Amino acid sequence: MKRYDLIIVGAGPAGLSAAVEAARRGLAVVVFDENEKPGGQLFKQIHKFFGSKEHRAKIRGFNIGAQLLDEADKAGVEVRLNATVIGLYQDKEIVVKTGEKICHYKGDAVLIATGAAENMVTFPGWTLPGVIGAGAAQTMMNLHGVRPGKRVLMLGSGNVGLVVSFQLLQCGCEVVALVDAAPRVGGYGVHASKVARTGVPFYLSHTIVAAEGEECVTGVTIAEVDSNFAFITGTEKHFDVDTICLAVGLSPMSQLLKMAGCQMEDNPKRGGQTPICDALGMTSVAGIFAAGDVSGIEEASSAMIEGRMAGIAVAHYLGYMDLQERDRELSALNGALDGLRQGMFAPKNRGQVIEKTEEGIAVSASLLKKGFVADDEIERFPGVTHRTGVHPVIECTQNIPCNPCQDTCPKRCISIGSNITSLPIAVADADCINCGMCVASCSGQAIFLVDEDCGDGTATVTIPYEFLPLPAEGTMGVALGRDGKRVCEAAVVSVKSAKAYDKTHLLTMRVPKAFAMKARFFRCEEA
Amino acid sequence: MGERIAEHPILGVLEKGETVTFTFDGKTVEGCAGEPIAAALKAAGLMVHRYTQKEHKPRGIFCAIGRCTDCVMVVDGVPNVRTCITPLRAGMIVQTQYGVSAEPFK
Amino acid sequence: MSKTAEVIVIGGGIIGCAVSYYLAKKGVSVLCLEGSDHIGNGGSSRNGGGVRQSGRDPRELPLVMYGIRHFWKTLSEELETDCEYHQDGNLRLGKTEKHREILTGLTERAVKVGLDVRMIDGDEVRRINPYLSEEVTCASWCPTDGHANPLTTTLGYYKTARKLGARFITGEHVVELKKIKGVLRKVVCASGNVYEGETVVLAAGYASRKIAETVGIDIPMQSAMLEALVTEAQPQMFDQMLGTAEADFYGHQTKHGSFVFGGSSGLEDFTKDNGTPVCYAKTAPCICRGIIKYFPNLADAKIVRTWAGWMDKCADGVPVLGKVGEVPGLVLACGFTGHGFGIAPAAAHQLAELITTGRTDVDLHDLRYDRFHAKI
Amino acid sequence: MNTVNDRSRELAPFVPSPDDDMLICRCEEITKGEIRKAVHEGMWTMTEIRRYLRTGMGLCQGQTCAKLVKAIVARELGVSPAELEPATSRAPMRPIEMRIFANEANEAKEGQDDE
Repeated sequence: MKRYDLIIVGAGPAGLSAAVEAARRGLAVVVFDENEKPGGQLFKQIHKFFGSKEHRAKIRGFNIGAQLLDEADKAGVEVRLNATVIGLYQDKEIVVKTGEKICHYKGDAVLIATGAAENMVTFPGWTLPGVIGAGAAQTMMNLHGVRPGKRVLMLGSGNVGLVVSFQLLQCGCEVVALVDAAPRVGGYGVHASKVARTGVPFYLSHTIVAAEGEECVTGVTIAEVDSNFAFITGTEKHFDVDTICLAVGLSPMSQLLKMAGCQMEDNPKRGGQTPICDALGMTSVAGIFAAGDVSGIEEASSAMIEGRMAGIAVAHYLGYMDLQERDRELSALNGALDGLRQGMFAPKNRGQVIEKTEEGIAVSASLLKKGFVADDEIERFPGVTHRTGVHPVIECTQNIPCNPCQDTCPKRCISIGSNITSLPIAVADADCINCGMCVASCSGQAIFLVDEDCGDGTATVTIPYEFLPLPAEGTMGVALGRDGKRVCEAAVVSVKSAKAYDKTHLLTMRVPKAFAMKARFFRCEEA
Repeated sequence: MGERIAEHPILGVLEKGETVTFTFDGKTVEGCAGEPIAAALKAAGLMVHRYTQKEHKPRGIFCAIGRCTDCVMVVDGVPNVRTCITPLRAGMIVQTQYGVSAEPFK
Repeated sequence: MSKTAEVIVIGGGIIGCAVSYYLAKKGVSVLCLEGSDHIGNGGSSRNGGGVRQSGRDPRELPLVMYGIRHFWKTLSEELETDCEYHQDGNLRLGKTEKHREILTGLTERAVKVGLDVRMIDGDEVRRINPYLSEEVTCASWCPTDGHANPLTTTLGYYKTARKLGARFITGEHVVELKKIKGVLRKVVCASGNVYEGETVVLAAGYASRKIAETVGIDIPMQSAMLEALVTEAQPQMFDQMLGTAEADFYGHQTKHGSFVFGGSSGLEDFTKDNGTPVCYAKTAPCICRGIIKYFPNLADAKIVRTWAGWMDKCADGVPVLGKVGEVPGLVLACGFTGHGFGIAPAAAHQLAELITTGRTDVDLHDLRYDRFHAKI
Repeated sequence: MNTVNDRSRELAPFVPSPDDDMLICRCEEITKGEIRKAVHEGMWTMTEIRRYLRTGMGLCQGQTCAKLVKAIVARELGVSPAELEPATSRAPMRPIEMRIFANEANEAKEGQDDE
């Protein structure tokens, strides 16, 4: 039987990262993935990632996927696609379907990095064609180039629901509402804000009463729920939609581990059925490891680090690395992982209501309830200051592990400090040169360059813009506020595109100066 | 093919396979070679892939990654083919699945 | 809660559940202890669902024939559960001269006991089941055989017994039997719980051997791991139960439309496990090759699930049933050797009769514990 | 680890619910009401529910409904879903054609892609 040092199941962020680390240390590594393309969900992620440099921050997910593949290739990893793992049997034997046959392989070590599967929620009509998972929407639009629908209602305000809503908008779908039964937006506020400012209404404490349609979805009714998630009669709202998108969380896809006899536990903090692992990611079955979402739902950034740690742990387990080297490497990676697990959205804070930032500033109530920071709340955050001339306005109001804005500004106008989750501060005495790098590098699209008073009664606001068609200079339209509602007329004065901006265009609009701190999006339409 | 994204602000123009034809319930439909059958059907505006065995209810794409098996159809005579992960080839015969066959319910 | 009952049943498989049911129906207080967390978690939920008389040893044939006559046809109604019983015959298939000899011998012996079974040739086999390949050259045909759903039947017995007041405790792993003043009375569990009854029915599959050992009874059996698999639902094809001369392949199409097939890789007696019965990587492919030889047009059908189960393989291939003289109060019901499902209603019913009246309708003499002797 | 579980423990009485006709297992078309009723008939583990009703036994093998079924059963039993062990995971992880499952490639040769 063909034997490898390390067999990895799943060519997503965790699996590929582990493969690279292990192969670089001389292990014979194979990665099996059932999909036609490697990268797991990375290739469906078209937004820029959070974190810092070591987490590949501000790089778009699919580009990270390409980087990982390239690294895997250079390290000599064998990546087998369209290779469906049928089972993980005793003695670390796996059976893989490739093409018209099955093959048996054994690994001295096996790493399961199969990721997660989407959770579902039921309501009358949930089986109708047109009700789809958020992952399905991403797959259709970002991999296959087909719009999932024309008019979409999104259920779920976690990061997946928010990110996919934005992606739907980017590919030309209309998102009629973003709905969540929870009383607060679950995902990053910056993700919510970039959706809200385009005009998508948020309905928190609401959920779906029923999907309508005989053969497929033609409409949906939502209603408000009380604290026991019971519908409040009289609050029903109806939308004509052809698609209902469900983004109600993920569960580890851990069936292979269970089949192999690994001890499992149902851990709500990890998102469901996960293997009980030691500090190195080894399960109760010697030589079987787990990394990434399969061992606990987190972001792809953490999965990549977990994968690297698993690769190193396996290299040591199989004698390709000594203990000191392993511990040195692991300690560095632990630091990186720890960085990602800080802040309001850290796994340890899951399910908790956080009312104040680390700096002691009250979190925006409007952000949690409606998806945007209200005009009268924004001023209290340290990234929002007023100066003459063009300066960055950083509307980053929650402690999340992310700092590219600090690194990217050549003039040190933005400071986060050594604590990666601190809110960015607009540095008072720094000189902004209007280069736009902060706007383009903010993964949350939360930085704007504002000249509050151009001297002629107008102001200019530069916003990140990732939609088509790209308005030309001189285009007249309307400026939308953070809430997505019309603020004033606006004229596009410049559109900057640069390789360094990585597909984020910088659209500068001129608005009456009274609206400098209100106008945050541009819509091309007759004023 | 109004459902297709001609140009994407981030992804640009997607590279797709050549345009091929196949039949869906006897009608000729166009799609791109190599894309999932389900993507081609979606681009052509088709929603219902099958009707269930017990309740005869319509189903379509749900997970789009081969897990939920809701999108199965009869393809070239074989029932229960997961159309969301089965690449389209020219000349495929794709049929709505009723229960476990292409035979409509009486 | 009380830890005493007139009868303590050890083993919550189909035998234990059915004994509990028939006893509870007679108003006897019953307490059934299942070692695993699930009712019917052993062979009862892992077998191929055959409800078959043909191919059996003449010693157990009268009992299973009694069961077909008296219980199976009305079982769904009685248990308020769809047991999916089909009585559409059993084809026991042969491909070689050796197979024909085996089948002819089985058939002749069964006919002597009064079973309606006969040898047929390949053409007649294909008239009954047109999907079978030309490789099949003969078969024994028993029209009163059939199949049922072992999962719902087992849980149906449990459900109805429970409704009649039988008490079931799962996760209660029996470690010891204890005599009090020469009579079996106590059942000791790993949890520390001790149960007491006037009669103890031991129906714990292969685990019965270790439990019986604690009162000095040794049942000559070994465990062997068998595997089976199920396909996706297919259009309706046939209703017969199928087996082979060498019992290395069996199966049927279920009401659901899926096919359940079991088969042998030849390594069953030597398999290992990790605490639960686990599939071998090589067995399911072997079963698939077997199926395709018999049914070439099932080659495209997809397998959705495979599983393994231990059978309690008795030294002479038939179960050990009835009271044990050396240990008053002990009733054995184990060693079913992989064909305990079809016979379960009859075996359980007769044991309930034995416990309550001291008599049985079917003579169980040939199945008693003291039948085992050295060969010379 | 097995847990001693007395199946004669009284559950709260079965009360029909307006959403009992909600489909839970998409493949096998099993409703919430059927699942709830099965619990009251004594099916207290995910494994028993699955064997009794076929939830999670369809083409997708419970990948869609497992968590939903678990929540319903837990609620009926008055326990937390985390206390219920999911049903066993079994190969194949994805449906596989018999002719392919039967076709084991020759392992003796190096370069396992050969035929």
